[in-house]
Amino acid sequence: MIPAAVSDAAARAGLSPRDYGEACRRLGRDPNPIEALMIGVMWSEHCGYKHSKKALKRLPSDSPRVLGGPGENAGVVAITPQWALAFKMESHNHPSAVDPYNGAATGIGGIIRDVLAMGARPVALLDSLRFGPLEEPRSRRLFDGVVAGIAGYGNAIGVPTVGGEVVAESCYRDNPLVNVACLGLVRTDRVARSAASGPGNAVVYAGARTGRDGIGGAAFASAELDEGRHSLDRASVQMGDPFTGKSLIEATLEALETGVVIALQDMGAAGLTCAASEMSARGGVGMTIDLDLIPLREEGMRPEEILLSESQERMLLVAGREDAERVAAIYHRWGLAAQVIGAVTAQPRLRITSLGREIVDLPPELVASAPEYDPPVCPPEDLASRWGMDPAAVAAPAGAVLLSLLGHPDVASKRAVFEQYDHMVGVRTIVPPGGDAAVLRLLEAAPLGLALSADGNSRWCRADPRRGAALCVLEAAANLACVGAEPLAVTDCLNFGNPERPEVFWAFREVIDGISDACRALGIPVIGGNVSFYNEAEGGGDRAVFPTPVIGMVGLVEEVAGRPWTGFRRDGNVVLLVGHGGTTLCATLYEKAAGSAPRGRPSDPALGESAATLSCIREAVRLGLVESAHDCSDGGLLVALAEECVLGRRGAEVTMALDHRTCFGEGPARFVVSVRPRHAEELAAVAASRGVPVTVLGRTGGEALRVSPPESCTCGESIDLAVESLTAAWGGLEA
Amino acid sequence: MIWGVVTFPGSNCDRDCLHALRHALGFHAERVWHQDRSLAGIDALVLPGGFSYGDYLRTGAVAATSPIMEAVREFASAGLPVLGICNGFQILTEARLLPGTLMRNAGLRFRCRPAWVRVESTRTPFTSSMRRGDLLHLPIAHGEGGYWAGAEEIASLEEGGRIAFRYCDPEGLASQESNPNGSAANVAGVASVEGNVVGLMPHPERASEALLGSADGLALFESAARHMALRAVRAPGRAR
Amino acid sequence: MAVFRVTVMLKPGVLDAPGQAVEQGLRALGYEVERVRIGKVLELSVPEEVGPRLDEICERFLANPLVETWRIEEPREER
Amino acid sequence: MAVFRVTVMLKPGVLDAPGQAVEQGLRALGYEVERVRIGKVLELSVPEEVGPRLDEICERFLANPLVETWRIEEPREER
Ligand SMILES: Nc1ncnc2c1ncn2[C@@H]1O[C@H](COP(=O)(O)OP(=O)(O)O)[C@@H](O)[C@H]1O
Ligand SMILES: [Mg+2]
Repeated sequence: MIPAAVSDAAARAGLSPRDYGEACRRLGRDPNPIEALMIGVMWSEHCGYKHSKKALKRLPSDSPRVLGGPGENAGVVAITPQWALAFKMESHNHPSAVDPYNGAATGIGGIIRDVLAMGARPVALLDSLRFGPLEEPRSRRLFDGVVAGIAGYGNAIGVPTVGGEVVAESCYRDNPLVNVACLGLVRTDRVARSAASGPGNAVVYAGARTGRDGIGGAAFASAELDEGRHSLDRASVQMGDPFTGKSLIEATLEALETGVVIALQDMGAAGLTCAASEMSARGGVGMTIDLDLIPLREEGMRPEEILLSESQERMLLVAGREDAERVAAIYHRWGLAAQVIGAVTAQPRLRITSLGREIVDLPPELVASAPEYDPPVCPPEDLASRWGMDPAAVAAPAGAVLLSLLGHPDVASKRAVFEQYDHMVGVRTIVPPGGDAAVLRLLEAAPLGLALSADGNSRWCRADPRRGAALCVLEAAANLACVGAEPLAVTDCLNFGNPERPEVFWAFREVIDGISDACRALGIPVIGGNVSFYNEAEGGGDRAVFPTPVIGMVGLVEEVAGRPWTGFRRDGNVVLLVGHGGTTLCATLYEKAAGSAPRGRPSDPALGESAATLSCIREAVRLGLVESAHDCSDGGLLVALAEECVLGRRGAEVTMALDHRTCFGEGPARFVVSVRPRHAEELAAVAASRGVPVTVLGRTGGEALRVSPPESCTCGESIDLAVESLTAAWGGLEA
Repeated sequence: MIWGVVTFPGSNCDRDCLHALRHALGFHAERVWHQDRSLAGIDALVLPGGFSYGDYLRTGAVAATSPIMEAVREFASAGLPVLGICNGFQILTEARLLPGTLMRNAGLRFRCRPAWVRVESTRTPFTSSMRRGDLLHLPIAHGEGGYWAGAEEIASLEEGGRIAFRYCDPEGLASQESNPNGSAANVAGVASVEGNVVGLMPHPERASEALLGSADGLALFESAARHMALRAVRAPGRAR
Repeated sequence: MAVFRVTVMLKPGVLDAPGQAVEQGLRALGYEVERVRIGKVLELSVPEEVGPRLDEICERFLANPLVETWRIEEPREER
Repeated sequence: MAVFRVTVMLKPGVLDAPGQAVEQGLRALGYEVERVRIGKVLELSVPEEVGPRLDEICERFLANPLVETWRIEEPREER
């Protein structure tokens, strides 16, 4: 029996009685109410990774290039001996569901500052978005609001949004997913850290002033502490200010340039509490902080409000006593607040004073390391029967199916979205959004470039989370291969339902294993990411989102000039299919478009063969053999062919079987490429040396996509569709 | 000659302009801070794009109150070239150094895409090396780029050769469809009475290398450089 | 038709970044100012009988109830 | 300190695209509406003596006289 007083105290702090007991045990006493709130917020799933921490350790995270992996604010990977990239993805699902504009905008702000915290200049963003069916007004409103929020913040702060995804699926109706990633660049000898060190050093607050932002959203439902006074005035959502965010980037990079900043971190979720405890814990030191020195936006803020405020655009820094003023002056010049608020101490205690009274005295380690759970796992009962199902069948001829898939929101042009994003600012964008991966040039290491892609496919993961997750990694790598990029690193966002349900946690573990399988096979480290649980509406069960891992991948392009692009480039080129065959109609877009839930299992990722195919494409691109390349993803081979026609504004004459599985089946690492006739043989040789099958499909040219079955086969009716009609079908999605 | 590029809080194309001027064109270019009060030593000035002061109140309105803008005013009245790009254009109209104003795009959405513009006047330093009717492929990226001026004002701008650029289609026709933002008379850029102050919504600095998809933007900066060189020859005493 | 005036302001505690920028501009121009808050005003010409539904309209569409408050003013006659 | 309220509206002849969008949105939601115009409202807490200069402030900064008109409302006492 838990005494009522204890469970009350636990509930006030948003902790389970068990966690509260754990906190008391570790502390050797009961925390006071403010301390309990701090622990409660830091031990929330969002900040504490209680359910996921152990499982995440299974992900492969090392590679000789990795300069900083999971655990830091963003992963860091060397590109050249002088330059490194920082890369991180994060979810902002719940805030975006509540307030799509502000939720998405602050998601962008937060991920930018995670990358900034590594000392990196943010140079690109990706946004991976999932909503319910877009014909439904509510989903539409969320979609419009989220895109506007990303545009509103990203455009103003001057970081280009160069890629992403938009997926519509009914499981996201009540739980839209907004995952955003940021890429930054930093000199290898200037990678910043978050570990505080050096007793006596100053703790510096910098950026926007602290207001009562987002406090209602944090773990404390403190009717008692709050006396109900502010609740009406107070916004429970955070509002971002990209203008301040931009100045914060410039000032922080300038401050880091002086070389006197010892450590820094964004004040994001759980605000000052999180930054101070994590920075101290990582450095094995303590801090004293005087709340009376915090720059405030509002009068009469209580200590716990200051400690837990999620006001945006703030950083916490550590610098030498005598350097602190210099650092502060840089922020002041940019019109930002900056103030020494405390000092680093050798003793690992976080001691916080307010009005001259000590109100908090906690070991940072305790606050920063939530308990780790080992939740039970159990595969869903119906798994075997689902796997035994045949795919849904559609009666229509292939041509009609093609047109309907091209118009499906998951496939249709995303121009209306990415034109709302400034994808060019920074003069780095060489391959803009609209094809497969985006390519940014490295001004600091010409002619090198970086390719970026964000990919998820929850239909596959719903059917078979392990295979599905591996296939998502392969898809990201395939998008990179289309521009000849060698993968350098993965960051991921794992979006799931309630982890306390054994099927959910089973799927979570399977997804981690699937990502690990594929990343090991391809030799790509997972350098960071984010977990979002509880994406399920009241009632749970089938109200949860499908298991949705989203893979952000960055790769190295050796020479940014002369990349192939997605569209057919000229008439008379040879069109080839490169890759191993294994496709299925199970759990495909074809099935989804037919209104069916995912049935059966997706294709085997065939990691060895897929890796060979990816390497073949990269090599062919590198050798300059390829004029256009596009991977077969949603909708399979025929959709890929049609997209190359649309984007290249020219037709093609193709011979292939026209049964639905050949046309629309999905499988790993398959590419439609077009090459000059004189290069066809060389490409075949590159493929042969890796044991990768190549099939000649036909030739580019004409004003229509004409597909006829080989003479030997009587499967399906020929297709003859004008590029104009394909374009009309594909151009549909208006944001 | 020395170019200056002004950084206001919230400017986000200042580095891109410096990059184009220094690396694509090989010019000497310096940063100018919004709180500076002098432009001594600068021969030609760029007000870059971005969201100065978050575009709050009206685009460019708060930046137009910056200390540097007094110096810009003097610089302009000395006949030296000033180019406002995107937010820089908005700042110049707010400072009333250029006529008209820029309104929300007619479609109410931010638009980032390549556009075609036609050179309408060669009276400005930034177009003096071009020919009327030349077409430039320049990207746009703005949410408030709809040029607005009263009908009489537009007519008088036209008369005075002060419409510098118009949006057009790839054939050079200033059609309704090629107008990306509802600008009056397809105006993409205008000039001051003397012609030395020019503002435009498209981004020449983003079209400064073939690798970026177009190098047409270079012509504006090269033209101004040539103009300054000629000016130095004609009036050596006034060269700076 | 009646013309209703709806004023939408940020809730008191909410960050008003535009207001801050205007304060800065005013000071740069040499005016003394303590604080500026910015909101929206909408003039709606609607049939008289829409009046009672305006609150619902604000809540659903014209304002963001999470961060904004609104005030509906008595209708004037259409000029 | 006194709180002045300044309302800034687009001049009648100037296209009010945001206003039109709101009209459309309202109709899509099934409300009858003839016309919507959107403007800004600024609440300025300034010393009493700034009052007489407010018109000049609007002209110089708070409004764009080319396309906007403004109205200054009587000060209220600072709460
Ligand atoms: N939300 C978005 N933001 C930016 N770009 C997007 C977004 N959604 C899709 N895109 C871009 O549109 C193109 C097509 O997207 P998608 O169909 O998901 O490609 P793929 O199947 O190759 O992964 C890509 O260039 C992608 O980056
Ligand atoms: Mg692709």
